[in-house]
Amino acid sequence: MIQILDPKGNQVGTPPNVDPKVVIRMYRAMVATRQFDDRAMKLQRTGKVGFSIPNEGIEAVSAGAAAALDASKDWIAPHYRDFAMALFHGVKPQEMMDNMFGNQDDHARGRQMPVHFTFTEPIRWLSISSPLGTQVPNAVGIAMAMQKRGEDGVVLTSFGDGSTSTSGFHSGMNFAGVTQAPVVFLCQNNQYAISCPVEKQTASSSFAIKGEAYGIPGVKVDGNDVLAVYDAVKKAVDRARNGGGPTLIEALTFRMGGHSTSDDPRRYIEASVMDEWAAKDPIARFRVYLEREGILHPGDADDIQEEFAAVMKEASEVAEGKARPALETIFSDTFKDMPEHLKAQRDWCISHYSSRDESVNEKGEFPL
Amino acid sequence: MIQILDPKGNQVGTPPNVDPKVVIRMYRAMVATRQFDDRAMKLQRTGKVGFSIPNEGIEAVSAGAAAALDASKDWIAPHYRDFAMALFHGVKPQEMMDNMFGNQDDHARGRQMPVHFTFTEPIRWLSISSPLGTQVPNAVGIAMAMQKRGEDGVVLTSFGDGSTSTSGFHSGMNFAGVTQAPVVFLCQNNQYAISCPVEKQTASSSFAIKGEAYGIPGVKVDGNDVLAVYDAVKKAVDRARNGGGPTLIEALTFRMGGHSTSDDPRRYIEASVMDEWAAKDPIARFRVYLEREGILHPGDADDIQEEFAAVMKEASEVAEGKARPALETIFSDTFKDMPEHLKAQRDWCISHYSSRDESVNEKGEFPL
Amino acid sequence: MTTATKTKMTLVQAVNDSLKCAMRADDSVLVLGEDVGPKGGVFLATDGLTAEFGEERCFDTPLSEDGIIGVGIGMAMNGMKPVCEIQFQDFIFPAFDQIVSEAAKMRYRSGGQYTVPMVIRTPYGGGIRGGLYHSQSGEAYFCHTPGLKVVVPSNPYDAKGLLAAAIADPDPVLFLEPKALYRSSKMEVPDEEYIIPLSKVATVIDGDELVVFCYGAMVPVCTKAAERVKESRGASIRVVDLRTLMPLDEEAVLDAIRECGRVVTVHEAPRFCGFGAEISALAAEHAIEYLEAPVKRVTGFDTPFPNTLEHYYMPDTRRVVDAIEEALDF
Amino acid sequence: MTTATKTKMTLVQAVNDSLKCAMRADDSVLVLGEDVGPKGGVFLATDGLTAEFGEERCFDTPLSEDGIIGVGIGMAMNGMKPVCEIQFQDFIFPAFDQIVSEAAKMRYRSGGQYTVPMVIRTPYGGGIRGGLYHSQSGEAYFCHTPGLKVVVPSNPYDAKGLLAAAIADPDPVLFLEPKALYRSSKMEVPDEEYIIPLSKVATVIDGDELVVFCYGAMVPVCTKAAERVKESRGASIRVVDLRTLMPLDEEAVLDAIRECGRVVTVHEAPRFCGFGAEISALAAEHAIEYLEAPVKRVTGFDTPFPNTLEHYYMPDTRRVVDAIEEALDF
Ligand SMILES: Cc1ncc(C[n+]2csc(CCOP(=O)(O)OP(=O)(O)O)c2C)c(N)n1
Ligand SMILES: Cc1ncc(C[n+]2csc(CCOP(=O)(O)OP(=O)(O)O)c2C)c(N)n1
Ligand SMILES: [Mg+2]
Ligand SMILES: [Mg+2]
Repeated sequence: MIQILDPKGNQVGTPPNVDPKVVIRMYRAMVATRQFDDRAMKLQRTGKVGFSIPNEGIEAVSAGAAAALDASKDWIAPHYRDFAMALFHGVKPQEMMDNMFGNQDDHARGRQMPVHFTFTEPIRWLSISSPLGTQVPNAVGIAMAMQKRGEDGVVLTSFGDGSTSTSGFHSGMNFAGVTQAPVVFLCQNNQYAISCPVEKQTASSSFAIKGEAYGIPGVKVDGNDVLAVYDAVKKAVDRARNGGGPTLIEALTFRMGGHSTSDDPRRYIEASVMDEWAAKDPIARFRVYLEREGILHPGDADDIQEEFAAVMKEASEVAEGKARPALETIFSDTFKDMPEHLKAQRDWCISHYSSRDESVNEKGEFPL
Repeated sequence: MIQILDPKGNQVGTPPNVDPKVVIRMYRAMVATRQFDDRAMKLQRTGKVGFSIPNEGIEAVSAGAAAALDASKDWIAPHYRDFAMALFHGVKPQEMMDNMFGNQDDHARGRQMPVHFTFTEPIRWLSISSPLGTQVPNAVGIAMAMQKRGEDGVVLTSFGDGSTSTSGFHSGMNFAGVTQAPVVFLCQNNQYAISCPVEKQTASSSFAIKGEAYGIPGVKVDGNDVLAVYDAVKKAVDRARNGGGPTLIEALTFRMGGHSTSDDPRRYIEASVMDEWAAKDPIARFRVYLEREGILHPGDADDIQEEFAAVMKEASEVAEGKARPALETIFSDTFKDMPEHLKAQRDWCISHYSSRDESVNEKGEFPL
Repeated sequence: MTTATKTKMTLVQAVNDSLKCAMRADDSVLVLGEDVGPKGGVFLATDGLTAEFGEERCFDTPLSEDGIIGVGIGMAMNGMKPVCEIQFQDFIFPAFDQIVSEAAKMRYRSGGQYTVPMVIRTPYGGGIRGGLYHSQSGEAYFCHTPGLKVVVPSNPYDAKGLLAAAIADPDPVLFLEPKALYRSSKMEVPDEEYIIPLSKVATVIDGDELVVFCYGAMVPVCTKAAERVKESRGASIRVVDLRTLMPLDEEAVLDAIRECGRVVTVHEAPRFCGFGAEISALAAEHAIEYLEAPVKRVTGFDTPFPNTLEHYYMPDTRRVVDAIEEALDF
Repeated sequence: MTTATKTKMTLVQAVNDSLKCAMRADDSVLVLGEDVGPKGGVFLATDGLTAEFGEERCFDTPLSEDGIIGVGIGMAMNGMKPVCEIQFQDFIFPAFDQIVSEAAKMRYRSGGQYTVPMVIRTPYGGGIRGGLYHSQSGEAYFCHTPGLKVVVPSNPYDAKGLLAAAIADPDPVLFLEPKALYRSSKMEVPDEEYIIPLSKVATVIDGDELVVFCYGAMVPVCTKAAERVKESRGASIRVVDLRTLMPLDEEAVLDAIRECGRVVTVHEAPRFCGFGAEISALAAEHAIEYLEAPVKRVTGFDTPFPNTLEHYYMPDTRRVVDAIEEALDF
């Protein structure tokens, strides 16, 4: 397993050659993610949003991987637990909060659950789907299109340990092996799929080794070590960009809380395991390194945290204040041009709800 | 790659310790299969049956594997190109021919295409489905049931090289790895999926290595060497029976003709490749060995071939002479008890067709 | 059953109770799926099963619906009674091939030599802010697939008895649980096992001027609508809970249509080629001379399922009331 | 088009010709699937494409429908126009999740930021002794899935023009080819590219006493039936080839129903929740006052598809004639 920083922040490998500005961006994206999480949790606890997916513990995987991409030509086909990829590339927290509330400015126009982001700018980010693993062959197709046009873009697709059991993982990896499409497969092994631990998920000796089944090289990195993740993904991206084909990277990490804001991990994870991993926090470790290297100065880390706490708070307040999407959005985007039967349903719907003297009962709580 | 007999029939490995009576049964099953094929091809060419799947070149894989099973407790969840498994265990050619004609004695009651066999006796043989790979998780489930009841049966499931790309292969292997169910996975690598060669099917270095992705040991054998196949499958069956878990076996072989009676392989396979493999015929090789060992005496091989040519001819003539299934069979077996709407449709159907003064136009040809 | 004790429980508790009764009565009943073990399922439908029956009989699986159904079929063929949970009905599609090609056709294609006595339980429908992928109602797909049975309970009592019937059934049954009703109310449910036969509708409210056909989470919506129309104009509206969609109790459906002459069908799924179309088609084919008004459908729209506006997408009492009144006033 | 040259060709040749025209006109059009390359497809629908356009543009894939559609979606999202072949419609089910969850919902869930302009071509239907798994007609599944278009040609001319329209369409289109008609007859087809707009029915025979709705392989069956009834009793039967099932030209369908007053719908798929139910439902909801007879469906039975007896399972001319006469005599 590749490691550059150990859990205490000691350097145990050679750091990648990367601009300190980028290193800071990684750190900032990780902290921003944790602050986003924190805000989302509060919103869920106060009933303002129905659901969120905590990234706590995983931030290094997403930030390190995102930093290896060139936003001008690469695509991300992400897992849902990848907020730091968006934040690293400069997606605005406001855009993400608009999705959390499903308001009129939400890119998904209030049609998706929270955390199902979609972006085209500043990097192409495949609209997240709830069914797991489906993004994997989609990512390969995106890469095949680049390959056929002779472009040098790369697609990064990520997914959880549990998602490796889906047919999407199997078909996507297999097509990529055969076509040598420029894809990097990033398995975010956080050791659980909701309550299912990895040993009930697969009997393989690692996730990286699954590449063997598809002729795709596999690499295992410490997923709580952002520099190790960056290093591994950067090498894989460079290889793919130069026609060297796909790579599977397993980033070993841990979900430091519930699967979602509705999940209680104490039902199925021992407290001692939670404690053990709390000591391996990817942000704390990175901070030690950055301060030691003088990239962060005393006080900087706290400032960054406060900065993002404020940003997320404000973004959520703004998002909360925005109107919901128009009724019309139930119908638009089903097809490019609205067919007659949908026009008729839309007209009926608008006239029904705007004329009726009785409000709509909007209760409903997400259980998971 | 495990080999006991080389293509010329020379002994290059240690033959398994197996009763000569069983050895002869393997040979007979292989010859019977080839004669069945020959008859089926004639039937298809003369328009008497619509379709068949030739086994030519593959017979050793099926016969060797079948011989490793105990019919009293094991199950077969076969590939369609596995006639020798049925014939080895004593399924009557008549039963198979009845399926080819879809007549009233067909176990599938004329509902399936030819070669979609189903048997419960003398060995449980999972009814063949056309969609590829689906039998793999089904086989694992059958084995899990045995495991839960503490029985010591084993399930042998086979499938083609192409079928390893299906989601059934992926989910079945993965569940077996996790549950350690008593299953033997047999990949009949005949190097083509219809016209698709293995290098377009997967970039993995072999099919056996795919086991790594599931924590299942993989073994590669010469699939044209019936003793090698027997040896490998027997070891895997014994291991599974003793609680040692599943094994993936890749049997390297070659389809010595078209995919089916409707396929012309010359569109996509070089003549030189066909010739090369003709020299590796599994029956010829086995015969040399058996004659050298004195298990077959001069003349025996020809007698066996004639015997089965006659058996298959007769079976096909008998099958051809049997009536088609009754109209009622369109409806029965949809559910155990026929629901009202189906009774009504059945009654309508029988009364319609028995009273109408116009016959039914029955043309229709299978293209593949 | 008269002396039997009863417990007040929610629909999801009734499902849980039914599973426990079946597992106690029959060792071959197994429960499998994602998170059904120690966690007890994301809705707690399988809560306590692993504790009571062990991991052998209630177990977590890898994240593969294709595998869950694929191995379920194998176990069912070999003497077991698997009850497979699909975490949300929206995630059944990776298993569509196993369900449609294997479970549904096994008996037919093997001439009855192999059978698949399996239950697939899954929560379906909207109302929990689940958006496109945690809200869908796919019953029409499965009703159109010969060889499957499709059952949808609408209250705790039915949930327990219908699930018992599904488990006892010799053929594959898809058991769709209305997640919006999982905890919406409690009802007295007998503690002992009992069976409500499949393919029998329940008349929730009797009436003879118009019949509303519904199932699952739409039953309370329609019941309320019928009551409101009764109050507002004294009309006698019958509400029929279909309960089993396939094989449908067509005779009961047609009797109700003939007796009432006016028909409204209500479901959450999109309208086009939805289950309501079949009811309309039965009416138009077998009872046309009794029809006194257009046969109406109150359904989800022909779009994917939205999130923020889900309650504008789903039929509600007022929409059903309007449809009833339009049909009455025709 | 008046001066254009024409060639006599079969339906499958027209498909092939349409693919060639589209690939010549637009470099982004790609063809992928099992055996579509050097073999030219098991029905030869892609014959010669790899030879003319190279392996980059017409290529064989691994044996995974999930992968074919999954990568097709990705290519479509990134500027390509993939035409995916599923070897038989019966084998589309492993890709059901990708089609229903991804292709159909991508535009909606991304607020129009990502789109899937993809075509899925696949042969469907019976009549070739294919048994349970090489004969199915799954159109109802896809018509019930918002976000997909579903097109079914019934003759070579339409096949070429409708496939061109499907390829030009900005949304995912399922193009169901009636394999029983692949080589059943030839027709003059213009050599140059032309488009037949989607969502427009074709009136094959005009008439005003009864309308028969059909599509694909049932069109010639229904045409013959209408002619026979015309001959035998002089009745004026209209035959409407629906051509696009989703989005359906509902106005044209309802006009025909209102003008004729009697309706028969014909398809090969099972009846229950089949496409015919939607036609009946439209009639019963929007044209009930025009209906003069029960709305009839002539369909496959509600069982899996048999083999030896397939011609007793599928609607044939005589069955359609009988239904027409019953409706006329009502
Ligand atoms: C096809 C499918 N099945 C089930 C689910 C329900 N579900 C949501 S998240 C999840 C676990 C995912 O585990 P993993 O891939 O390891 O990702 P993680 O949540 O650990 O990041 C499950 C089962 C789903 N979304 N899609
Ligand atoms: C799911 C599915 N897709 C496509 C097909 C059509 N088909 C039938 S056989 C075949 C090739 C199978 O190749 P392989 O698994 O290697 O078996 P072989 O025929 O070589 O024995 C294909 C694509 C099918 N039967 N099922
Ligand atoms: Mg995980
Ligand atoms: Mg093969």
